[in-house]
Amino acid sequence: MIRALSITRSIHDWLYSSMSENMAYFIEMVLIAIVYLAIFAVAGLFLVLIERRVAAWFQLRIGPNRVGFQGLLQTMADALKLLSKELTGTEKADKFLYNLAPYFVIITALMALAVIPFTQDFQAFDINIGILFLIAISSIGVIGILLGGWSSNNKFALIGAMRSGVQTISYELSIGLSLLTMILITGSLQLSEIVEVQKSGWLIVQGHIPAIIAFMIYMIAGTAETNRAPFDMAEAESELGAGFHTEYSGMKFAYFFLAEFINMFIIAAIATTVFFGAWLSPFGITESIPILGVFWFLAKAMVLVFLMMWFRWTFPRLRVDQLLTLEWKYLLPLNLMNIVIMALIVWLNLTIQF
Amino acid sequence: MGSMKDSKPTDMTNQKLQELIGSWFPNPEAKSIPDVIVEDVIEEGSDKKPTAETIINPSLLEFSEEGSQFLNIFVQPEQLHTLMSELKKNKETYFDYLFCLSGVDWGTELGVVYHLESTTFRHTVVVKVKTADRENPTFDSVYDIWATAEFHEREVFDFFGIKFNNHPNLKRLFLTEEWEGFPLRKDYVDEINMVIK
Amino acid sequence: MDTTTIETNFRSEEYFINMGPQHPATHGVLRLLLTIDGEIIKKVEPDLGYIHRSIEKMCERDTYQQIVHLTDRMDYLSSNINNEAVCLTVENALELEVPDRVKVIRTIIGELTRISSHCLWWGVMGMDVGALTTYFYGFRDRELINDIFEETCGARLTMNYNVPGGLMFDIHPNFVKRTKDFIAHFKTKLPEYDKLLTHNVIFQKRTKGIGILTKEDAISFGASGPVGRASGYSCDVRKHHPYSALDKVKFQEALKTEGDTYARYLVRIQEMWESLSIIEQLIDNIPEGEYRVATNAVIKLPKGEFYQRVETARGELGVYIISDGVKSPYRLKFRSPGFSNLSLLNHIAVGGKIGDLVATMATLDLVIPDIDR
Amino acid sequence: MSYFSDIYKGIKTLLTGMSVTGKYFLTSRKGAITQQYPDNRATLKMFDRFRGEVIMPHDEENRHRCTGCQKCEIACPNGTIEIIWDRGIDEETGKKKKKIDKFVYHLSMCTMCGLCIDVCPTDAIEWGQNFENSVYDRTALTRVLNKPGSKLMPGVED
Repeated sequence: MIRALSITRSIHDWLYSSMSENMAYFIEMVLIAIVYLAIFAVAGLFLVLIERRVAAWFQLRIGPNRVGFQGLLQTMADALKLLSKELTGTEKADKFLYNLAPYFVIITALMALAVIPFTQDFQAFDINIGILFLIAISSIGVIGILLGGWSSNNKFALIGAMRSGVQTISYELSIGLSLLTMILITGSLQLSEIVEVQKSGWLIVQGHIPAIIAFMIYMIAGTAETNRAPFDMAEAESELGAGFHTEYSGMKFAYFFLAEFINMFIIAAIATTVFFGAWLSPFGITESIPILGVFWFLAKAMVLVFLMMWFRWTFPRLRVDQLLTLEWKYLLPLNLMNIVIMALIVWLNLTIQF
Repeated sequence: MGSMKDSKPTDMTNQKLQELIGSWFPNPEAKSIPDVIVEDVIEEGSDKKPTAETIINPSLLEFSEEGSQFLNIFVQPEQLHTLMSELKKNKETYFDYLFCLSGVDWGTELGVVYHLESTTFRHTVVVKVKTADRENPTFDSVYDIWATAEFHEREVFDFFGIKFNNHPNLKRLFLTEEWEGFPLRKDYVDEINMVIK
Repeated sequence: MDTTTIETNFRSEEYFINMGPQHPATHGVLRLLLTIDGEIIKKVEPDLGYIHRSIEKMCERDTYQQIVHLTDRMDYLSSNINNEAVCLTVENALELEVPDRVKVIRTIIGELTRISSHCLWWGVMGMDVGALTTYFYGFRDRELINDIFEETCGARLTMNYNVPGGLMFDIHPNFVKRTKDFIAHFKTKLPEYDKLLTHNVIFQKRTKGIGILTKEDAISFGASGPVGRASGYSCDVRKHHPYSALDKVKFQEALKTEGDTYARYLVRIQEMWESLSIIEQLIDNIPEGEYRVATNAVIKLPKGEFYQRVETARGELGVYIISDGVKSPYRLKFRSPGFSNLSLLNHIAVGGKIGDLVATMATLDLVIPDIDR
Repeated sequence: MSYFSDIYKGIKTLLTGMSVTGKYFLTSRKGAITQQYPDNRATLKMFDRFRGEVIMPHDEENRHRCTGCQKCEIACPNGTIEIIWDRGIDEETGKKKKKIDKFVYHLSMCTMCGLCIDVCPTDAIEWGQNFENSVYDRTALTRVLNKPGSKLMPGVED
C-alpha cells in the first residue's frame, strides 16, 4: 500500500536525522501546529462563506457575490475588516477574564481538530482514547462562553452565558451516550480503529436501526452543542441582542464567530468518523488512492454541515426550558434505551456486515 | 350606530339611555322648588319661550346630542367616578369598553372625553367632564373600571397636565420627566420646536 | 431539604434590564424596562416617546387635506386605512356622499394593505421566534402588494392616496390584473406559511398557552383587532360599524377563544384568507364612475364633534375631531390600536420567560410610530 | 404511547418545514428576489406614477406652465415650496401681471404627499422619476425648478 502522506514521513525522517531528538520533536510539533492553524483559518473562513451562500439560497437571495470570483474572498475581506477594528469593551469588565475568554473557545476548537482523521495517517495524534478526548475537549469550550458572558459586565451577555452553560452541560450527555452506542460496535475509542472497523461497512449500516436513532440524537445534540439555531439560546438575537458576545468587537468577536463554525465542522467530522466511515469511500471505489480519502471525508462532513445549516434556516428557536425538556425527557431516555438495544444487537450478532 | 349582525338587538335608544342614566343622579333642586320654573317664565315675559337655562334639569347630569353622533353626558368631576362605575356595572347599560379617552383643552376649561361602548348591546355614549382649574386640574381615575385607562390617562397627564386621583403610576409617558409645560394645551408655547403657519 | 431552606440558601434577586430602545425584538424604538428574576419576567414597563412627533398638535394647525398625509406616518404598515379613516370622518362631517367606485377601491386597497401588513408581521413573527427565513418569504409576497401600490399610488409605504372626497387619482389600468395575479400567487404561498411555521412543533410549543388574555381583560384593556379577536371578543369594526364597501361583502370575522399567542397568530393567518376573499368579491366589479367628488379648496367642517372608527391591520383606529368651524380641527385625537394593545403587555407577559415576552410582543404586532403618534 | 406518537408527529412537522426551505434552495437561482441595485440601473424602470421628486417640465423653447398662483405653496404641509414672484409686463397685452421669478423646492423637507401636484391648476409641476437624491451637502437639496430665463407658456392662463 502506498503511504498516503509519505511527504510527512520524509519530513519526519529528515528532521530526526539532522538534529537532536528533542529539537526535532519540538520543531515537528511547531510545524504541525502551523499546519492545523492554517486548516483552522481556511476552514473557518470557508465555512462562513458557505453558510452565507446557503442561507441566501434558502432565503431566495443571492448572497455575497462581489469580492473576488462569486464572492470567494468575501470572508477574507471581512476578516481583514475585523482585524482593523477597534477592540471595545465595557469599563467595569473583568479585563483579564474578558480577554481570556475568546482564547478558551478557540483553543478547544483547535485541540479537537487535532484528533480528527482526515485520511489515512493524516491525523495529528492518534490517541487510544480519541472519542473520550473529543467529548472532554468540546465541553471545555463552554467555559470560554461562560467567562466571556460573565466578565463582560452586561446582563444580556450574562443571561446568554448562563443559558449556554445549562445547554452544553445537558447536551454533553446525549453526545456522549449516542457516541457510546456506536462504540459498542467498534469496541475501541481510538479513532483510527473505529475507521478500521468500518472497512466492513459503515457503522450506520452495521448498527442499522439503533445506529440511525443514535445518529439523529447525535445531530440534534451536536447542533445544540455548537449553540446554533434552533438551539442558539446563548445568542438568541431577537431576545438577547447578541447574547454572550454582546460586548466583544473586532478580532475577539471573530474568534467566537470562527470557533462556532469550526465547532460545527468538528461535530460533522465526528459524525463522519463514527457513523459514515470517515475517509473510506463508498463501496471502496477509491480504496487504492488513499489521498482521495480527504475528499471523501470532507464531502461527507460537508453534507452534514449542510444539514445543520438547513436546520438553522428552517426552524424557530426553542425556549430555554423546552431545550432542557427535550434533552432530559426525550433524548436521554431514548438514548439509554437505544444503548440497550444496541448492546443486544451486538451481543446477538445482528449487525450487518459486508 | 346600532346595526349589528351578531350581537343582541338593542332596544336602547339614546332617549331611553338618557332617562335611565339621568335617573341615577336626581337633582335635589328639581323636586324641591318646581315653581321656580314657572316664576322665571312669568317674569321674563310672555313673548319668550322657556330657554334651556330656565328649565331645571331633573338630573345633575346634562345631556346633549347636538353636533355629535353620540349621546353626550356632561358630568361634574365629583360625580365622575360614581357615574362611570355605574355605567359599567348596570345591567342595562353595561358599558364595558372604553374605546377612546381624550384630553381636550376647551380654552378656559380643561376636560376629558370618554367614549364608551357596550360590547353586549353595542350602544355608545360619550362622557365629558370639565374643570376650570387650569393650574391644578384633577379628576378621579377610572383605571379601576377599565384597565386601558391607565395608559390613556398617563397620556392625558403628559399632554394636558390633568392629574388623576388614585392612578397607580401617574408620570410622564412620552415626554421626559424634566419637560416643562403640557404641549397639547392651547396656550403652550415652544418657539424652537413649534412651527406655526 | 424543604423549600424554605432552599429559599434561604439560594436567595434569588430581581434585576432590571433595559430591552430597547435599540433591540431587535422591539421593532423600532420601544424601550421596555424589564424586572427579571433569572429568566422569569416580573414586570414590564414600556417607556415610550422616542419617536413622538405630536401629530395631534400638528393637526391642529394643518388643513384637513394636509392631515391625511400625516396619518401615513402613524401606523405606516396600514397607512392607507389611516388615510381612509380621516377622509371618512371629513366626508361624514360634510355629509358628502362619495361614489361607489371610490368606496370599492378604498376597500380593496384597504384589504391589500391588511394583507401586506400581515405578511410583514408573519415574517417578523418567525424571526422573533428564531426562524430567520420566514422574514424573506413574508417580504417576497409583500413586495408584490407594494408594487401594486406603487403603480397606482406612486409610493410604496406612505401612499397618501385618499383625499377628502375620494381618491387623488384613478386606479392604474394594470391594477385589476396585478391584484388578480397577486391573489393567485398568494393562494399558493399561504399554505406554505402553514407548512413552514404554523404546523411546526417547535413553533407551537413556543406559542401555545403563552401570554393568555381572557375576554374580560381584552375588553377592559381596550384590546382590538386580532389581539381582541383571539380572546373571543368580537371587535371587528368592519363587521360592527361597516364603512366604505364593507357592508356589501361577505366575510367571516376570525374568532378564536384561547387568547394565547398561538390564537393571535392563527387569527392573523385567517384574516389574510378573509381579506383575499373580500378582494376577490370586489375586484371583478369595480363600478364605473367618478373617482373623486369636488370639495371646496379650503374644507371647513361644521361645528361639532365627529368620530370615525376603522379597522386597521392592528385593530380599531378612532379619529375624533372636534371642530369649531374653521379650516383646521380644534382638537384631533387618534385612538390608535397599538397604544391600547401595548398597555396589556405587562398583564400578559408577567410570569413568562424572555423568549415568551418576545413571542408575545410579536403577536401584539406593535408598530411604534402608531403608539408614539 | 402518546410519547412516541408525539415524537413522530413532531419530526414529521419538522421535515415538512424543511421540505419548504429545501424546495426554495433548489429553485433559488430562478426565484431570487434580490435586486442588485446599482448594477441594474440600465434596466431599472420606475412605475410611471412613481413619486421621486417634484419637477417642472419645460418645453424646447424653455417655457414652463407655472403662472405663480401659489396654490401649491399654500397646499404644502411642510413649507417645501417657496415661490418668489414679481410683477412683469406681459409681452402681448402690455399689462402688468404676476410671474414667477424663482420656484424654490426644498427636497429635504418634501414628504412626497402630492398635494401640490394635485392642486396645481395648470399642471405646471409633476412627479419626476429620479430617486437618487443623496448628496453630501444639504443645501444641494434646495432647487430652483424653473430654468434660468424661462418664460410662461402662452395660453396657459386661459
